[in-house]
Amino acid sequence: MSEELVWRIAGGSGDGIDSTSQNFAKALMRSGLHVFTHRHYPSRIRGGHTYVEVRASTEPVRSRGDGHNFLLALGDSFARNPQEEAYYGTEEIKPLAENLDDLREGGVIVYDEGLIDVEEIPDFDERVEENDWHVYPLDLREMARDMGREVMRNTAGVGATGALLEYDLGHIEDLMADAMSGEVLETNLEILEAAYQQVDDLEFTHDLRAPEGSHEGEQVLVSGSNAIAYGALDEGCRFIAGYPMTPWTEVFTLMSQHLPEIGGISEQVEDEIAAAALAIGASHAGVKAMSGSSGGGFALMSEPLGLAEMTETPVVLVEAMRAGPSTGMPTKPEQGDLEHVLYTSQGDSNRVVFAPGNAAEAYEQTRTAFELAYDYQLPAIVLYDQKLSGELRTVDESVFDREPTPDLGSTLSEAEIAEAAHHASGKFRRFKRDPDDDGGVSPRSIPGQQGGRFLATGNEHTPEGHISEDTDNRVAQLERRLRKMDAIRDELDGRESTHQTLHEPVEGADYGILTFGSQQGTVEEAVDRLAADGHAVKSLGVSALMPFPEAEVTAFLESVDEALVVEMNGSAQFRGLIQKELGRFGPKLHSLLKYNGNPFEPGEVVEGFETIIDGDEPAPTTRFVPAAGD
Amino acid sequence: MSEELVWRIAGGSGDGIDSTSQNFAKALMRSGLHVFTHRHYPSRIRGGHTYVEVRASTEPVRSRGDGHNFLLALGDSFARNPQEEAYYGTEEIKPLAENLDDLREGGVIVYDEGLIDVEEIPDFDERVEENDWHVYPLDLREMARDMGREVMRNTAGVGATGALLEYDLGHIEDLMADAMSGEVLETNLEILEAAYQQVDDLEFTHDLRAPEGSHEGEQVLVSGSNAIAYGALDEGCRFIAGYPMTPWTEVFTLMSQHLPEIGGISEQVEDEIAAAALAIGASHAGVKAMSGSSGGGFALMSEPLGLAEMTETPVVLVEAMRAGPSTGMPTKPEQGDLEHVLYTSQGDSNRVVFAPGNAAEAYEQTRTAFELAYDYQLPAIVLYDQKLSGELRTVDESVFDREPTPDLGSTLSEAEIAEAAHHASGKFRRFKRDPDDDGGVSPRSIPGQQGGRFLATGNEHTPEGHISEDTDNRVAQLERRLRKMDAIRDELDGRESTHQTLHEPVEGADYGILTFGSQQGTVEEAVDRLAADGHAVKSLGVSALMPFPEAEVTAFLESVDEALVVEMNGSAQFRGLIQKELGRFGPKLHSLLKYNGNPFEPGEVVEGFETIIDGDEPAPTTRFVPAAGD
Amino acid sequence: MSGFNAIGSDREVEREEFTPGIEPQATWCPGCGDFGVLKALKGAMAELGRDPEEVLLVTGIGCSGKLNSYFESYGFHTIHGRSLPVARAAKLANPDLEVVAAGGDGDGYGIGGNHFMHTARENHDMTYIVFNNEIFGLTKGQTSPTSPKGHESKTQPHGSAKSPIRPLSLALTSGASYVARTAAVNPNQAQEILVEAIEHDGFAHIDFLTQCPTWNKDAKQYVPYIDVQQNDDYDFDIADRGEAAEMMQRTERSLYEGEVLTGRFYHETDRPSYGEEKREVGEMPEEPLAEQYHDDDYEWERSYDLLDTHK
Amino acid sequence: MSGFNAIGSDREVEREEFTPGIEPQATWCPGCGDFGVLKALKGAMAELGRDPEEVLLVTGIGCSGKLNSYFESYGFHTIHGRSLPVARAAKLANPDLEVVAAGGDGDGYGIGGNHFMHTARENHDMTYIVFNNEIFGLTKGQTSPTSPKGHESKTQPHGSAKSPIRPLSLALTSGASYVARTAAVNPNQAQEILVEAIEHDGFAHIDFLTQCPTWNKDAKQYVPYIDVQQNDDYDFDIADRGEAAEMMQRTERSLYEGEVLTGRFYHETDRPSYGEEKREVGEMPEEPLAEQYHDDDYEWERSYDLLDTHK
Ligand SMILES: Cc1ncc(C[n+]2csc(CCOP(=O)(O)OP(=O)(O)O)c2C)c(N)n1
Ligand SMILES: Cc1ncc(C[n+]2csc(CCOP(=O)(O)OP(=O)(O)O)c2C)c(N)n1
Ligand code: SF4
Ligand code: SF4
Ligand SMILES: [Mg+2]
Ligand SMILES: [Mg+2]
Repeated sequence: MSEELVWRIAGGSGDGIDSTSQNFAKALMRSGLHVFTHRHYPSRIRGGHTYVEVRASTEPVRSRGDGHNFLLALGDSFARNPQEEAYYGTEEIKPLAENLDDLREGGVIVYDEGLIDVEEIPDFDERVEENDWHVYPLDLREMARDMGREVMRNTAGVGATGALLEYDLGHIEDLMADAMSGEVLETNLEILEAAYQQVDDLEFTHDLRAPEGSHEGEQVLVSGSNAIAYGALDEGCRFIAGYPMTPWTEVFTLMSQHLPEIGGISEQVEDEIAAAALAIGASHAGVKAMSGSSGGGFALMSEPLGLAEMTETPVVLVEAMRAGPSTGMPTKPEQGDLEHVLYTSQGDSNRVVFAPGNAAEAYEQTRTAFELAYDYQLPAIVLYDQKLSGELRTVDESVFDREPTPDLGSTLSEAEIAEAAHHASGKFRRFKRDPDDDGGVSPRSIPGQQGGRFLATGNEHTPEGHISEDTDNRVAQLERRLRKMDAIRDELDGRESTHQTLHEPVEGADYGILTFGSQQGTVEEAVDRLAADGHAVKSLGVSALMPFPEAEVTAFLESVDEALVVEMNGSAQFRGLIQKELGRFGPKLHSLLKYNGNPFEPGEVVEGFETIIDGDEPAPTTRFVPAAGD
Repeated sequence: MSEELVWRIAGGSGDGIDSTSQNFAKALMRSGLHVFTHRHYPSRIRGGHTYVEVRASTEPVRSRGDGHNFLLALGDSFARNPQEEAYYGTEEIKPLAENLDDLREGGVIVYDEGLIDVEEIPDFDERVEENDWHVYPLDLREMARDMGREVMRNTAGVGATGALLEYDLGHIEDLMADAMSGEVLETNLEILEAAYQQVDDLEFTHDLRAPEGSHEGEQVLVSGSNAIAYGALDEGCRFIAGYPMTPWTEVFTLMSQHLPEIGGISEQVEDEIAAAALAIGASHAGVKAMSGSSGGGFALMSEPLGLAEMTETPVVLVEAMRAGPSTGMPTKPEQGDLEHVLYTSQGDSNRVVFAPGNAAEAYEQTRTAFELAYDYQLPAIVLYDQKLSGELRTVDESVFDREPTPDLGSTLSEAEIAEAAHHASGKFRRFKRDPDDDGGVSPRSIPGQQGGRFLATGNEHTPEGHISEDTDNRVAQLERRLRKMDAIRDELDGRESTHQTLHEPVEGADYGILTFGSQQGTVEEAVDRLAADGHAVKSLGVSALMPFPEAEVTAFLESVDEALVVEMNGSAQFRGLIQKELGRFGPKLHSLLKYNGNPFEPGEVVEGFETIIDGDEPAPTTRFVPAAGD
Repeated sequence: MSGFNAIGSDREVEREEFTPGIEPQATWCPGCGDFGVLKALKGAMAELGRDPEEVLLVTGIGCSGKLNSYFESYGFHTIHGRSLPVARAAKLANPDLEVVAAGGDGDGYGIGGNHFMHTARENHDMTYIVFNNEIFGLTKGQTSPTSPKGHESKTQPHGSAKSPIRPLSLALTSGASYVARTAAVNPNQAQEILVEAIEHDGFAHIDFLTQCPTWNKDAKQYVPYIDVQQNDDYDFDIADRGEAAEMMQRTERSLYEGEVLTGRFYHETDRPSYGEEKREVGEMPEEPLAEQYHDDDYEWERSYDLLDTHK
Repeated sequence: MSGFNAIGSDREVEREEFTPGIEPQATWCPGCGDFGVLKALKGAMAELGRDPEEVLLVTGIGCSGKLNSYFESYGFHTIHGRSLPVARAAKLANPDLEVVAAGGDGDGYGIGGNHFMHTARENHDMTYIVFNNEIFGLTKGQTSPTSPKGHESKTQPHGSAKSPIRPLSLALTSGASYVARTAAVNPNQAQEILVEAIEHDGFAHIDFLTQCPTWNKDAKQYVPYIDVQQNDDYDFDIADRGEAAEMMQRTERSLYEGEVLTGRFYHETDRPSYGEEKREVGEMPEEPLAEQYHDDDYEWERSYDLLDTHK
């Protein structure tokens, strides 16, 4: 762990914490390190405690760490005044006070003494002593005000950080030069330099320094949202309709910025029902289209989602989970929408659902979602969460070095339509009950194509699309649609690389950890630690949720004696899914749940696992639910 | 079976088939018989083939039968003209042609020869011969026209039925006198009489006669929708908001007719989002309130449903399933919305779901739904389907002889509020994190009550309702809410009569059949037949779906070697639920699915069961899915 | 070469080409006003020489929503209240399509009211026909947003306490650039108005009075009707928002007093359609988006070339 | 005896009674117009002598939706766009409550537009405050339905191609019986208008201009504003629908030209509220429904006595 820096910058929202941390992360990447960030912020525009953690290491990092080892506590310019009876307490000191619990022993603290009074923090000095923290109070606000404007105190903080870590400021200066110009740039550079100098003159008591590393290939710093947007663009998606909602807004915004530039269309509409309906309408008219939302916004898409299933209109929806139910905690991650996304909308589900485990998978699986949606003519959903959405990490640039695949899947050209089956009246048999190809897919036509006219309807329908309640037709159509799910499962099973990620640092592990989506990296890190401690444990990160990878999960579960299912919700939805799909293994499946608004830390998974082995207590932030019948 | 009449009346929709059959059913009830009806109709206002089956027996009947033994085929006044290329074929003959497949050997046919030409029905005479059918062609239209108006031909058909069954017309005449008056009544009575006489003069070749029976207690003829509405009224529900949708409209209409009369309010609003939101608003303001819908309408309630969960606002929603996905087959029953209703809306589900098995259970469970919703402050859903909604059956009047229970559950009076916990500012601790009572319920106040003010919000919140993202508060509130589910399960488990119906005609059965909701009676009849055939089989009809009755279902499944799960959908959702909840038994659970738009007939369940035992083929209208690993 | 050769063929089209071989006879009740819409639409499309395969008819759910079962073209029978968002996206995706949306008064002014308002304000280039029978037909006769106050139905047994909405005024206030009312009993006017609406470059809203003899028996059959353009008593300028507004109010009120006023109420010719506005600001390509997928020469950008900002 | 003794106490109320001890300081950004609404509402309720516990303040989601976190009364912070259906049902359930609904322009005119239209048409007796900052505040500055055409935001990088909606005209067309616009920068007028709106028996809609210095920096701060009642240039009769309509159109237009017109635009005094209409036809009890549950003498009917029709 000595080769790792976990730098946390804390302040009020609206104080520029985000962009400052992003620059610092990028600078570290440019210095040859692997970087991973974790954002924590309140549902409030100005003020309210927020932080970003930047973890940097010479080795690849796939998770936040357990706590941090460097805290830069800025002031909160929008803190509410303390007042008796007010439940929000002294907000001004939160950037320091709220971040001490997670600070590792021997960690470094820099705080803005211009804004934060440590006297107000109970037992501050005792805690510093106890934990061997190294504290550097600096009047950052003053430094910034002296040379420029108060808001530039973040820059002073970064300068101080550089000095304390003996980290060269070159990359940071370059990045500043990219983002600003003129007087603003100059003043910032001055402040940066001055802070560095001032701190450099101090006597250091700590050992922590910025690690030094180098990359094998060129790296890019991307978030899950970037990756989803890029996956969509590379698959030829040129239409998005949406309505803002945290955290889905990130993908929507990225697409809205890119699409007009490359000849596509983005529509911000009146609500999410309309958003989904527009995506369906655009897809029907022959464009690769997407929409998406979070929680309540996705709930509003339930009915259109079913329309896409019944009319076999390809569409990709992304769902960015946040803590629920209802409005919940809008800026906090959770994995509580799993069942909702799998089953919402009346009738049997007929959709694809992927939950990528990291940015590279988000790119890859968004592409696969489009591919399957357009090949099999159904909605495909990319389910992720506030964590994956915003976390930046270094990814090999080569991951994106792929050709675009803009084709429309199982769509016919006019020439092919002319050859295809028609009703005597000339109507195209868009929904053949027994298409020749396997997989239940009946190729489609697009309005405006000659000879392709048909009726799309949410009612049960004949091959030409006309409404029908004939029992034989019903059975044939429903079975054909459901058959597509089996075909997709087969297709995915047959691929070289699956959507499940097995992590097995030691051979012959007889304990397993299962998780889905964004917790994959954290679990893997925990597995590594457990393996290092001599535990025979391996993990499976599941991304394909519907159709469910029965064979893979069965094989994994058969190979272990007991397994821990790690997920961020209160009712063990993913464990429930495994049990539902496989109908057994319940007696070997323990759950480790977390739902306090923060994602798992690797240490919590380690402790949760030890509960099975040693009967220890799990971390107090998590809940352990033993297997039934144990 | 000789003591059973299954009379089917068929014609065009809009031709009064419904009311005619209802009268006939009631007459049979008045004659001392047990009656059960089954409706089949298209999603079309006028024309389109429709029928109603009235099954009457000296013994209690809990299902439709296998086919019918008396067919009254009227004309379809709105039939489309046959025309080349038209896919709808000769609609005029459908009332006869479409109902022959289900007519039992030796059955009786009366058809309107004024409108139906049997020449157009392929192999009609051969089929009659082969099946030993007894055919009485009558010009019913002519009879009606002669004495009154053409539309009164239904009456002529009933008169003919009476004569052929040697059934005294007295009750029918009484019922007509209740419904009509003046000239219309007179003409109808004349036609009835004339038809009776005319047919009475014919030579009968059939043996079938109306059975004769008598009831122990007074009977009433009620549908599932009647029962749900009565359950709601008796629990003190005085507010309903809704938007029409088949088949939910029936409950909505009944409530809209009753409520104003007894001092309540019904609101037809702009859409289902509003409908659910109104019910929540009314409940918040201290009224027992409900809403409901079917398929797509319920999908629109997803987001408000979550709001009720998070704000702990009691509300009862009913969901009337029809064949999906999307608009599907609006007038056809299916049980495909199970997963949707259990899981729709983001975040962990926190709701009660009951699926009653028959009218008496619908009454009972609607009451329980209100009771639990108001005691535990959460949404409770009554999940039923187009079949249960419209089927009329004789029920002991005593079932409804219960006192109303209008109390508001865990709601405080002003005096109690004064004693209860408050924040220093005077705000009521509406959402205490650790209420003294068990079960996680924190008693509520109602706007306008002195000392009870609080904030209800869909965001995570403090005990007073203020928005909070504090991790400890989050964990405490979420766990309290989830705890309510366990408390409800315990409460239901502890009751004398459970919501599950075990049917065990022979002791020590080692085969089981499981079903949920409206298929219960059909499965029980199948079990009786199988038992009569020497099979050691029993059934469990499950009504409590959430919280799931783990103990009961586990005990049932442990007691059998293999089980068949019978349900009306394509993806075995109920079997999936069992597997999810219990995490085992998958290897003993076979599925029998039906999704052609018609409910199961007992014979289909018998055949499906025999597939397990003898490896026979299931009925072609159903799909058998063997247990995994078999 | 276009991927959509049915578009813009500009040939002579017979009205019977719009009659589907599969369901030539509609299942609407005898005497239903919906037949009138079907007839007028077939007539209008033939008059305009539209090829059935360049037309996309998007409907909602209701008796009215079955229109595209009986009209031969590309069709999308969507869900209740959502025809407009589906239709307008199709138009954005392929502006060369002739897009018509249609549905009932419940569908369009009830559950779909918000889409009506927002689609009108955006002035999408399409035609929207609302079958206004003042009732929910398909669900068997409940009060609709245009049912008159006092209207009795199964869900409003004592008569509706609600004032009806004002469909024409709402369209105008929201931003529709062509607003008309016609009636099924007036097939010639209906066809003329449909032709104008389809030709209009912007959002054209037609409130189409369609009698429902089954559930709205006591309601007027919309006769006698008055064409406000044909009658000297009504003198107003359909290009003037203020005058149009006043005339609409009067028309809406008088319907419930038994006077059926029909005709054109508003026509704004210089307002750019949404597609034009969007192209103008550079948020929509010149070539129809749908054509890109059939254009072998089209250069598809890839994300790899956008990675600079991440380095 | 009533079960709701906070209602109708008619005592002297201090405005500070409406300040919650839990969150006395709002978390809105410095300079946010939302503070103005809070202040005016506290003032109005105190002026009217309403007890905090007879008030139900129902909000949507947005910065604006947090109003009831900072206003002491019974509160219901619902979901985005749905404050009106929740609020109007509460009013039907207990007409003695003082019901106020509030939310943002996105909340009320965007996603909640249909409820706005239908609640206005039904003329529910309540007050509806729309915080119109011409932006989505809470989600960080996207274009809203009242953002001016050309407005640039992250989701509309080239400027919005959409014309804004007309909030006052929509309220009027839909059926609101009291319509006003005020501004956060004008606290006296705001309080006066709120008092009138609360006292009005019917649906009172207030379009409340609330500047958002964080995301709508370049937009005007709504100064200088003109009170149309105070200024001789604007002479119209707020009881006349036609004159009101014309004045509203002008007001809506001029806002985007930099002229901020505020004041009362429409006031219809004789239109019965929905509750009155519903009682009139016999579809609503005289006694508040909510009181029945606290009335020990109330006779609860039971279904057993309704079974005759089933025999
Ligand atoms: C979400 C949803 N809610 C309700 C329904 C049921 N429904 C079908 S059509 C209809 C209304 C029909 O009235 P209208 O739109 O006026 O059409 P009409 O039948 O009169 O032509 C309703 C409520 C539905 N299909 N979907
Ligand atoms: C169904 C749904 N969609 C989207 C959101 C996200 N959301 C929260 S507030 C808001 C809009 C805020 O704008 P406005 O209503 O004008 O309120 P303001 O913040 O400006 O006061 C949005 C889109 C949500 N909470 N729920
Ligand atoms: S119910 Fe009314 S609207 Fe529907 S088809 Fe019949 S007449 Fe037409
Ligand atoms: S973002 Fe705008 S509307 Fe929201 S609190 Fe800040 S200034 Fe006010
Ligand atoms: Mg209608
Ligand atoms: Mg706003």
